[in-house]
Amino acid sequence: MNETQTITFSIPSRLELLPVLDRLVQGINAEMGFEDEEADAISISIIEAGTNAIQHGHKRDASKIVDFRFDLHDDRLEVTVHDSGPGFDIDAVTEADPTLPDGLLRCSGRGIFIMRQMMDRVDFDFSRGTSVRLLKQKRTNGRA
Amino acid sequence: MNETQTITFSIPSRLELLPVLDRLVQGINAEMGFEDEEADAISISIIEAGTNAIQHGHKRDASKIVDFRFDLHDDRLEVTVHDSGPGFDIDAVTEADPTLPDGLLRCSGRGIFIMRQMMDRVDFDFSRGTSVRLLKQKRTNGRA
Amino acid sequence: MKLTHRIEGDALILNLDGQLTGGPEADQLVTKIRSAVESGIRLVILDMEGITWVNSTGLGKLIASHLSLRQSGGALRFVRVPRRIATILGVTRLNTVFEIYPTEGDARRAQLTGPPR
Amino acid sequence: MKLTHRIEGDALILNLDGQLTGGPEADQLVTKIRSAVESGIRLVILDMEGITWVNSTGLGKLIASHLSLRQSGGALRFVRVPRRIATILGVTRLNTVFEIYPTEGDARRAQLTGPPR
Ligand SMILES: Nc1ncnc2c1ncn2[C@@H]1O[C@H](COP(=O)(O)OP(=O)(O)O)[C@@H](O)[C@H]1O
Ligand SMILES: Nc1ncnc2c1ncn2[C@@H]1O[C@H](COP(=O)(O)OP(=O)(O)O)[C@@H](O)[C@H]1O
Repeated sequence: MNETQTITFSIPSRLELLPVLDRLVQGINAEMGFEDEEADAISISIIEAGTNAIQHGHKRDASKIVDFRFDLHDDRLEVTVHDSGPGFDIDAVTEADPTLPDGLLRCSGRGIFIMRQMMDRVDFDFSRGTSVRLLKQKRTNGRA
Repeated sequence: MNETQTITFSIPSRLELLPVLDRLVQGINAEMGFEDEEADAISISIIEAGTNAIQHGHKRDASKIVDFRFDLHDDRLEVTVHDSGPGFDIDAVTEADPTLPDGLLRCSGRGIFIMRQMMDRVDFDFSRGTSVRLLKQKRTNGRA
Repeated sequence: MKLTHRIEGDALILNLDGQLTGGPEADQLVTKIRSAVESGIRLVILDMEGITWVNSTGLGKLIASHLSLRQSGGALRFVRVPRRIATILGVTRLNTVFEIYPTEGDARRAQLTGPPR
Repeated sequence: MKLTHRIEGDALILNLDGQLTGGPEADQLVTKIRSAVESGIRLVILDMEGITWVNSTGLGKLIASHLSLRQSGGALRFVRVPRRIATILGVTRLNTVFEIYPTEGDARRAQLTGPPR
């Protein structure tokens, strides 16, 4: 492929639909040539973002729709996950490192940390609901 | 699930993206509880409809988008595949049965036949581009 | 689709992997079979195990390949056909014209006398 | 997620299948473990082979289960952890607190003296 291809996907806010998202992402990973750990990292991160949109953004209200946008570039995958919820204070979340001894066994607060560990870039935009933008670069040996 | 859930999906008109659609449909089949031959029938038919939208509807012009809409009902799956192409004469297509001896080895003209064989219902709507609506009922032993 | 091939005796064996659609890779299959026919090959065996799906355009390519071998007195034989592909061959009744065998050995042993009973 | 269980000697063995998310099935896991603890069970083995993925909410449920066993002097042990789950346990460093063994046999043989070295 020589130009960006955009795939869009939307689901009602139900955690039970996350496995459908997972399958879709597997297909996109295969099409992009992402494999093994990289493919896992992408799947896991997108599912975390989808979980947050459903759980925190929409409080599991199935009448609200979560939108996914996948931009397949030659050298990278960009994914935007959008919910229409109230947003939140990202700086407060960022301060709490769940791998420090006193955070390690907390039962929540790990999703955004996981995304940041696994993706090359994670940005938030609260201008119109919450949008999380995830970016994964292809390793250069993938293409000449 | 107790009410209809609608999932939407859109791709640029590239045959290379059909495997991504295939994975998505696998996920939807799993969520709906469609298995084995039934799941195959649904996947095959949706891919045929997607192929036609890309090849005939959009002449593989990647700037044109094919839209898929999946309505997951308790008792059935309804799928609509939409392209913005010029439409075609469905009655002319319907006349040619590709399983009759002189049609059996024609190299084309099998897609719509396959959909009709494999789904419970196939409707066309040419009011705004081409929309193909595919319906598959769940067997009643699937749910009480 | 990925296509690997080997020649064994008088047969060309093609291993297919992935999707058989109407894309350029499917044309590659038709071309490969045509040039094998030109170089005197009469038996082509398609190992379908790695094929995840075929659409109707891909079926058209298989028909074209089948016909080009038939016209030269040869045969195209399918082996290790996955369930999903078998389903589509059944619905289109192409299973009544294509020669389908369980294994490569079966396909090689059968005479070049037309489809199996 | 599907959950099947069996009791063997002093251990409860749970087989998980599917996705471990924050849904009601995950709560079912926590409840099952709590009631096992109340009935005197000290060792719970989670066979993860059939788990296709876990999200962070599911991790929270695993942590809750781990803590409830710890508080009663018992242990939650993970066996046959798929690559994708191992990756997420590594990134979150939960692999430094969870007790992870290759097989059920290994998990049963280990003493109830805390995590493996
Ligand atoms: N899409 C969202 N909408 C509203 N709040 C969110 C969203 N995503 C995350 N948050 C807030 O950020 C916090 C941290 O999120 P996260 O790191 O994913 O952990 P967890 O989901 O386990 O709490 C959440 O508890 C929630 O308050
Ligand atoms: N979405 C579409 N837009 C325009 N024409 C279409 C579309 N779908 C089908 N057709 C027309 O109907 C014919 C038969 O389609 P089909 O049965 O799928 O077989 P094939 O695609 O192999 O020709 C096509 O050749 C084409 O002319």
